[in-house]
Amino acid sequence: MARTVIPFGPQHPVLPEPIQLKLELEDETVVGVMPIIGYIHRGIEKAAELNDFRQNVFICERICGICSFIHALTYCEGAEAMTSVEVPPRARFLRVFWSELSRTHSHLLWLGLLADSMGFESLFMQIWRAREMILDISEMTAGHRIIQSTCIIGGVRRDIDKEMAKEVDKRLLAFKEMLDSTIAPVLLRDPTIKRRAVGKGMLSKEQAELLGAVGPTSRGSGVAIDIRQTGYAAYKEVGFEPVVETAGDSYARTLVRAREVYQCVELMRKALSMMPEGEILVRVDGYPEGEAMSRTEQPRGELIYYFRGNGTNNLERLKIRTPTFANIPTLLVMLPGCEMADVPVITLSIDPCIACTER
Amino acid sequence: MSTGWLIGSAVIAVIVAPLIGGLLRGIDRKLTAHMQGRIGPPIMQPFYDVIKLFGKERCVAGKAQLVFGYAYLTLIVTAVVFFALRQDLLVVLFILFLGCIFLAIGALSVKSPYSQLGGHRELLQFLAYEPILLLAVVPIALKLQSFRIATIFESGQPLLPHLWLSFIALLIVLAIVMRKSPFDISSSEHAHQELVRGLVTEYAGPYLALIEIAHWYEMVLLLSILGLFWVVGSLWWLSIIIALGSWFIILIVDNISARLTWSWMLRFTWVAGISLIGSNILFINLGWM
Amino acid sequence: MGILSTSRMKSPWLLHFDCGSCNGCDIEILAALTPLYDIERFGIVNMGNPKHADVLLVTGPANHRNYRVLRNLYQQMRDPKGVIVVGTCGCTGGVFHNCPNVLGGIDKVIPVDVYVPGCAARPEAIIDAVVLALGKLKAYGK
Amino acid sequence: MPWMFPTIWKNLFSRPVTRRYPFKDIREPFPGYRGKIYFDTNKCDLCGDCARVCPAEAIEVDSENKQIKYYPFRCIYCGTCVETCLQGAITQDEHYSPPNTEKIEELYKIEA
Ligand code: SF4
Ligand code: SF4
Ligand code: SF4
Ligand code: SF4
Ligand code: SF4
Ligand code: SF4
Ligand code: SF4
Repeated sequence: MARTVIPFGPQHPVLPEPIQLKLELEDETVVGVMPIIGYIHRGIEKAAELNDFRQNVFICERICGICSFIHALTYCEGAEAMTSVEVPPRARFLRVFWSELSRTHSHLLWLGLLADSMGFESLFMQIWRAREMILDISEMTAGHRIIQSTCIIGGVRRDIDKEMAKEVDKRLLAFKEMLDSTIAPVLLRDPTIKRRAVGKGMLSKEQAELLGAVGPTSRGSGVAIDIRQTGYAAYKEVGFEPVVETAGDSYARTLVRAREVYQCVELMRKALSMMPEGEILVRVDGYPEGEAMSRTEQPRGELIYYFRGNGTNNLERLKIRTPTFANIPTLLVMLPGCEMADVPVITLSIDPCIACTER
Repeated sequence: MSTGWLIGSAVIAVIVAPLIGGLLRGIDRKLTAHMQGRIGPPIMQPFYDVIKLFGKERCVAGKAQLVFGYAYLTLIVTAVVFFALRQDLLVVLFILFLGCIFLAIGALSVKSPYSQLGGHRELLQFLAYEPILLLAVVPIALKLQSFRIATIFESGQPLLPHLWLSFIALLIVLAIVMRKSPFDISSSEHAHQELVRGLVTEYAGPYLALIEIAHWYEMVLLLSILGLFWVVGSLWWLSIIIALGSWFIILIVDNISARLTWSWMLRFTWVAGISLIGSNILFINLGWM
Repeated sequence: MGILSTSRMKSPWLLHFDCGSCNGCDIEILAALTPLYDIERFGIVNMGNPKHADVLLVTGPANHRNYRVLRNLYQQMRDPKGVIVVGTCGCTGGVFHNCPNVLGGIDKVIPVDVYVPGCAARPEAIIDAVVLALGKLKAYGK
Repeated sequence: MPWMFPTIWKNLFSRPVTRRYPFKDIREPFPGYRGKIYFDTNKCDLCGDCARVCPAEAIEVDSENKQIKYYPFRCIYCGTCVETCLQGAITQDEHYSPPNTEKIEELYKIEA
């Protein structure tokens, strides 16, 4: 067969988000990839200059619904730095809790989509069934399944009392039990999954560093970088070790995420048990002035917000750099030379998220 | 058996086969849903789908594709008729192959790259299972000295004890024809695949319904061939159980495995299929089976 | 009720298009397919192909780049067809109402049959909306 | 392959976990779910704070005609207005706002 160009997207069931990949194929081997973007651009950075800086929390949180809480957190951390607000300790621990809750549901979502892209429907269903347990916790603690909307400048909007913490703990244990019994064994051992993922989409440690990959994509190649190590929110007190795999293929990236789910559960339980008593929200007087940066670890990697304020209600500039933006170049290394059938798996393995990349 | 009776059974087969096929698809979806912890659609769902498709607005990508689509359906029905008339098994299979090739050519006749790749894959898939299917009937002939289905009915002894290796090879073929994991490479049942139901992307509305019905015929035909491995006069229900049992095994395998790539599929079906059937033939010749 | 309209009610195939949403509503649509909500109970299947679909589920506000894709998809769908907008931002622009690249609600581009408010809309609300949209499919041709 | 088998086999013979919405097994939202917004026309003093803080511009306070217009299809159900209103005139229900075939708006005539 001659060279064909397949438009992959912008509407395609394997990629829930609209991005177009123009795949150049020779027979079924991919020889070139050209991502075409912009389908989801809303102009949020500009909108953030038009709105009151407190309202921006709600926009930032809807840059993307999957790690929505972490976007809000990153925004708030920066805005708090600019307005010199000290967040009460209890709020910092609660922020860790909801961050990890987002991460858990994001990783599960991704593991499910991966199974689905491999045509493993029953595993997809089981993973999403387990994910509902996490969403229930989200609804119970934050009042919504997806958009937690609990983080605002100066602290958090909702508290988790003792009784609810106990209930959450119980649900987390049940969730872990379900992971152990039905999902982890399949992900770790199933030969068909391994056949589809092992050795596919290789990214060496050097390439990962050179291309500036972040998050699980880099950790799957043995680069032990996790922004949570900088100790924002209460991560310093809670403490953790980044999850690293060294193989550098799609399977290694899968394992990183699968192991991080366990890590998240531990972090959530720790955050709830170590949480001190006290205030959860302080008043914010004053307006953003000067410049600030804030960095957090999203499920997909490092998220950076840059702020510039001029002492008024509105920000002068808000710039967001998202993990997928840093990870897309790695696709250009991974895809050429692979089979058409492996394209979805490899593309998914960096967990591309267009919503926040294009904002 | 009288000719009149045979013709009657052929007519019944043509009418009943799609009903059975559709019903099996419905049960298939229900069982799959239950295995995944869901309720799933009603058992009559495939019929609703097909009737609805007939009520959709017509649209064709190309006249040629339509012709190929109709040819596919007609040939599959012919194969079913020949089977019901208890003709030569080889003839039935060749008509079936011809039908499948028309389906692939139909997909290749439109410009859409998805359809093209889907057609291409269908041909590859075809390459994977057709030789196995053909070879699998050879041991039958070796055993009975004839390819005629009527002979199998007359022989009065079950084939399965002698031919269980070929039977396993046929199970692989069945999985491919039912487009189940790990072999659903050209048109996955649940569209979540890189080709978006590649093979049938360009068929829409009533035409998609016809293709669906042809699939039902095809599945029932294959199940009947599997059933042939146990036809003993009074124990005829055992052959139905065997066919349904095989069908159930395929369902289970579908739910516990991921889709594999076509290159792997080709290798697997050839190596496994040929070695299974080859050893079967060998054993027959050695008089062990 | 004829057998055809019964079948239409029983077999709405979905096409999902993310028109610049934040993923919040998209994952709720996916969640509606999974065991706890299982909209396949109603014969609903998520088709990846506009030519096969009966109901278009759109999330997110239309923007200057993707509205053409949206219109194309809508035109490729065969009658009878329905459109459901899931989520506040697809209904009116919601929180993105003043973003410079946002056109506003989906109804500025294609006709919409059912609006689902909520940010993100719950799977229950999505089920309700499909039930409402079926009304239109049922009335087709009468 | 074999590692998925116990799960599907167990599922096959147990009751599906599906919540049979809208027929039965309807699960009520958890307390504190951020649902529909209601205004108390007796308490409101038309100060307009809620409209100012709303990130989606879903509230219009018209102090001249003494009315509040609320757009459920613009609202993102964040609950900020509820927290802001000093009179406690806004409440948030635990049930989501229902889908509709047209984008209705709600008009509240303020009595005070
Ligand atoms: S950032 Fe987006 S909205 Fe702003 S000018 Fe550029 S394209 Fe337009
Ligand atoms: S932000 Fe832009 S200008 Fe600055 S280093 Fe990066 S690419 Fe260069
Ligand atoms: S990284 Fe992905 S999931 Fe997270 S906010 Fe961005 S688009 Fe959403
Ligand atoms: S910064 Fe680069 S990407 Fe952005 S508008 Fe300028 S040239 Fe284009
Ligand atoms: S309605 Fe809200 S949750 Fe849904 S896509 Fe829009 S912003 Fe995201
Ligand atoms: S509802 Fe409350 S905040 Fe809004 S105008 Fe009335 S009193 Fe003011
Ligand atoms: S809940 Fe939020 S979006 Fe809705 S009216 Fe209140 S402030 Fe506005």
